[in-house]
Amino acid sequence: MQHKYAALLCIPLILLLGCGRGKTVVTLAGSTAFQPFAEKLAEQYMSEHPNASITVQGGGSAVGIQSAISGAAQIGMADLVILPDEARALTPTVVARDGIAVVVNPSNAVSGLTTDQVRDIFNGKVRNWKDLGGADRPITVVSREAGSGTRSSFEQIVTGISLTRDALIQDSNGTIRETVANDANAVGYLSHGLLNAKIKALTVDGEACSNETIASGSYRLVRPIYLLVNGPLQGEIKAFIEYVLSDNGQQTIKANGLMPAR
Amino acid sequence: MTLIGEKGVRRILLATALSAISALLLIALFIIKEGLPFIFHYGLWNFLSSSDWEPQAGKFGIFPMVAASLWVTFGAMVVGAPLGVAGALFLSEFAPRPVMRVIKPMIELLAAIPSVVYGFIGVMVLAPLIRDYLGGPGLSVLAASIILGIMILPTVISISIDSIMAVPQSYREGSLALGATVWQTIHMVTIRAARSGILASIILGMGRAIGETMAVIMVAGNAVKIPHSALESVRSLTANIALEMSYATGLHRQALFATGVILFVVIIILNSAAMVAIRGKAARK
Amino acid sequence: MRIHPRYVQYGAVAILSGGTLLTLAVLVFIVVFVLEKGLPVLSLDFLLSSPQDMGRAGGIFPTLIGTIALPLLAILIATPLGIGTSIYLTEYTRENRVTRVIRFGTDCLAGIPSIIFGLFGFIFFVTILGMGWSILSGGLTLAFMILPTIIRTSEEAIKAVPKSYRDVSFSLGATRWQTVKRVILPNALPGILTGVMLGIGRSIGETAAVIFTAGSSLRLPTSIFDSTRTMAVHFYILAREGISNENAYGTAAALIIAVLLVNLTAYWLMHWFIAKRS
Amino acid sequence: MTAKFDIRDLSVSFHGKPVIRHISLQVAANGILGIIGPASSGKTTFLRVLNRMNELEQGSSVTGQVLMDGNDIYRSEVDAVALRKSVGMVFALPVPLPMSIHDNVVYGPTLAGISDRGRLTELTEKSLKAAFLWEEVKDRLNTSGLRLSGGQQQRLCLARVLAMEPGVILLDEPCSGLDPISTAKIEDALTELKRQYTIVLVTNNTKQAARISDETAFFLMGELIEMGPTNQMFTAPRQKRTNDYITGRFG
Repeated sequence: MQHKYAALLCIPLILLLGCGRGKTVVTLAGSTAFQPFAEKLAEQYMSEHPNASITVQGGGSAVGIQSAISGAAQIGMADLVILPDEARALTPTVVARDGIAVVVNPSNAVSGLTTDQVRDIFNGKVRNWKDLGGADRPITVVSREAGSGTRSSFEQIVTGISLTRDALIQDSNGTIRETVANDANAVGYLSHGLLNAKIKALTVDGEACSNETIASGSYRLVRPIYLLVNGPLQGEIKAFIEYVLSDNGQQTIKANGLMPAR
Repeated sequence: MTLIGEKGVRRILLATALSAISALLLIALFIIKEGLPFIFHYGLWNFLSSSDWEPQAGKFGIFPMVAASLWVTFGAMVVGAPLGVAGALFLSEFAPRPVMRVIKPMIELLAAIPSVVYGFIGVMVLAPLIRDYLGGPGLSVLAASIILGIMILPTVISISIDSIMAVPQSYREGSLALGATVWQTIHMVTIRAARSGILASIILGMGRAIGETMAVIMVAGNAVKIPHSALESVRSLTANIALEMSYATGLHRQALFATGVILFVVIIILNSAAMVAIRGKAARK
Repeated sequence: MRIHPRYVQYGAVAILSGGTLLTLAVLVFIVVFVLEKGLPVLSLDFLLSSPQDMGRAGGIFPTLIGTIALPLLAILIATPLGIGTSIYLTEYTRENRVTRVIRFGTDCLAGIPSIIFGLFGFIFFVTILGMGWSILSGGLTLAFMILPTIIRTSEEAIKAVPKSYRDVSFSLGATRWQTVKRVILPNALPGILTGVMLGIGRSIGETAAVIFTAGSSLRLPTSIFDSTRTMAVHFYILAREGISNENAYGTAAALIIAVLLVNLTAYWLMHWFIAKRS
Repeated sequence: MTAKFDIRDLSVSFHGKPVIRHISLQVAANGILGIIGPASSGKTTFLRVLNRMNELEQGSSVTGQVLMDGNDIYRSEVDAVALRKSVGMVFALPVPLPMSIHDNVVYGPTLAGISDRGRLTELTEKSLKAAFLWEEVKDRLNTSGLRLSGGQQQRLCLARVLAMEPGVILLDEPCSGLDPISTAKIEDALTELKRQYTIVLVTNNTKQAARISDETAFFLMGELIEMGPTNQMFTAPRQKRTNDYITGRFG
């Protein structure tokens, strides 16, 4: 109790003096697709290096790039197929690759699509599941927001997509998953690492989305994940990135559903 | 206070009184600084009137979002304002005092439930109901209006009760003594006397509705289009910013800040209109 | 034909009570829905242990600290400013251009969406002032956000103090400040407290502005320069990303109970204060 | 008798609308001046001029001179707050502040910086006795002032003024809401008090003025119609309008 009061009294003092920032911490920010992996990796890294302090923030790839440039974070996380011009000043390291799965509700009878069918669905040309061999129900298209790394990767690989105006928009892989899991008519796409029993991944051109097909290159929807650092790699930052690329780190990435970079 | 003196107190209070306006100016400055260059670059009319929002293709039209924000806010007012004012009147004028004393703080409590909880219940309970019984994707104008309408209830009820209770008892007694029924007294005397407080509560509620972000993202579905029915999915201005800010860079990011500028202007216009309404009514009294 | 006033009244009462019941039913439903799913998860252990696996397992202790620290800081900053403003507006000045500008500014600030506060806080506190994602950035942003609520409710409360009290106080040789301190503030206190409570409520429940300014780190903050995650943000992330609905409901239930306790305490304090005075 | 107040050519207006026009009169020390007149004849405004309470209203302006003990209280260097400490006021409706009886009485003295408990206790007793209230409340000084009856409340208000030990007491229709017994108690108190204080009593009850005031002034439409010793005013008024008012033809 005494301590709490003391701490309360200190607040204005700290405000006045503007001091009190403790040891330097390494902050990662950016891609929501990689955030869970980064948190796990940070946890493991800190248990091996008790003096290190690593914080992980989400925010999305753009926030990752911007925070790395401005210094708000030491490491930016981005999952874009093509990095934007602003990111040119940053040192990129590919730490993982990620498959993008096309998913529907488990109650849906459809189990596979061709790339052309995927394109037609997301363009709003095919509007009913019965045209694809399913029940007579309208298709609810669910997509990511403009600027999302997953969406731009998806659209760049499928090509020719001009998203239908009727598409619901969700702002993370997890929310896509929840929306599809809650709506029997929905179709969406998300990071391969986040597949679970609440949703069903469709085959694309006959290839299932799995570790093997992604590794072998037979599954087409795959994009890289970058860690971005302003300036050369050094100190704690370098050590952490090396840890991510080490066998241990890559094993963690693999065990949780992403494909290792090496 | 003898140390500081009456003049010093006045100066300190003036300084605090300027805090709100300086906060506003600071916020306006930074949002406008980030957003205005885009509006000049893209053209205000293009930005406002175009229905094409395809940031990757360099098309930034926010007309659907402006329409969506207005529709959803209007819907929330239709749901929330009558219920809230009715609740406040019933609790303050008809319910026994002890009952009101228990219920009012409970309702205020509900203002503190995070909007994301309301949003989540909207997704889990309301959207499936709408999808199954009325059709459409469920995540829709209707769902957003109902959830927002519920969210503003505590604000509307609590502040309305306060202003109704502040009406001197003698007004009511004066009216009742002239042979008016309780209801006539309420709608001819009490409501009139408490009008500015009730209006203020509705305006605060409206502010909350138009500015709500997370709950709307969760239940409105965020499709970029002008809705033709209440069952269709829409994206509000706030949702547009929050959804895309995380991945936006360059011109796209500026366009989102410009969306913020527009939101800012819409809110200032709404506020001014509301203030004129209040003042007009007060002047007629 | 004119309907007898008595029947009009019956109709009015029926509509009003129906509306009230509907309102209460909806609000009760929400609370019961959350508590029913959340209470089984909730335990002292859940509150006081650290989360594991991003909150999929373990407790919510760091978010509990975040949920206390952020609103507390916001209230400590916003309450003096808010009460000062309302005193200035009601007692120290007459209606003129300055008060109209201040009032207009306050109303506009009240209408600004939390997402804009979030954007602003991110640019100004986090980036330009270099505070990073921290309790300090978040608290300052929230303070800006709840300031108008406190100003408005305090102003209403102060206006409701009878003019005759002021007359008496002045006639007994009180200065303005003495009148404010000895007569107006004590009488306006319950109303002001309502405003502060609404402010606490709003800052506890805020998500958008907090994510952008205080971040969403799940680690236990050790100073106000550390990033933190509030229970509301934790709930959002758990529920939306489908990490753990169970723990999400547990967090929401904890949040509702926390709010209940805060309100009850304030209510009790207020009554104690009133009882002491009379 | 010397003059406590010397008012010369006083005019008051609110937002340019005149409320008091060119009034000149003198208020004798240690006596009761009764001011009578119909509603909105400027009586209350006149009273509020004497302790500068009118300044608290928006848009008021005062011309002319108000000398108290020979000094103009409207000169800029005169502190209105200090002035009000020596010119106490009792309002038409009893307004106990929402605090205990004791705290009500010592409100003025503590504002003036008196904090010695013994002194405050002594002041409380003395003032309550002077207001003829002590016997009724001496056992419950810590209960809220709001719990007293209307007449008791008004005497509490009087005691509150007396506790400041002012030179002048202004009373604005202090008995308008009270029953005859309460009124009588207040009148008794005032009759006692005039030995020490200068009292200005605004009343719409002409009989009350006749009973207790030494001099009486008749206001009408913001003008002073007539002023003189009470006996003469009520038996042989010089003006017809005064006579009409006193005998109840209008007002």
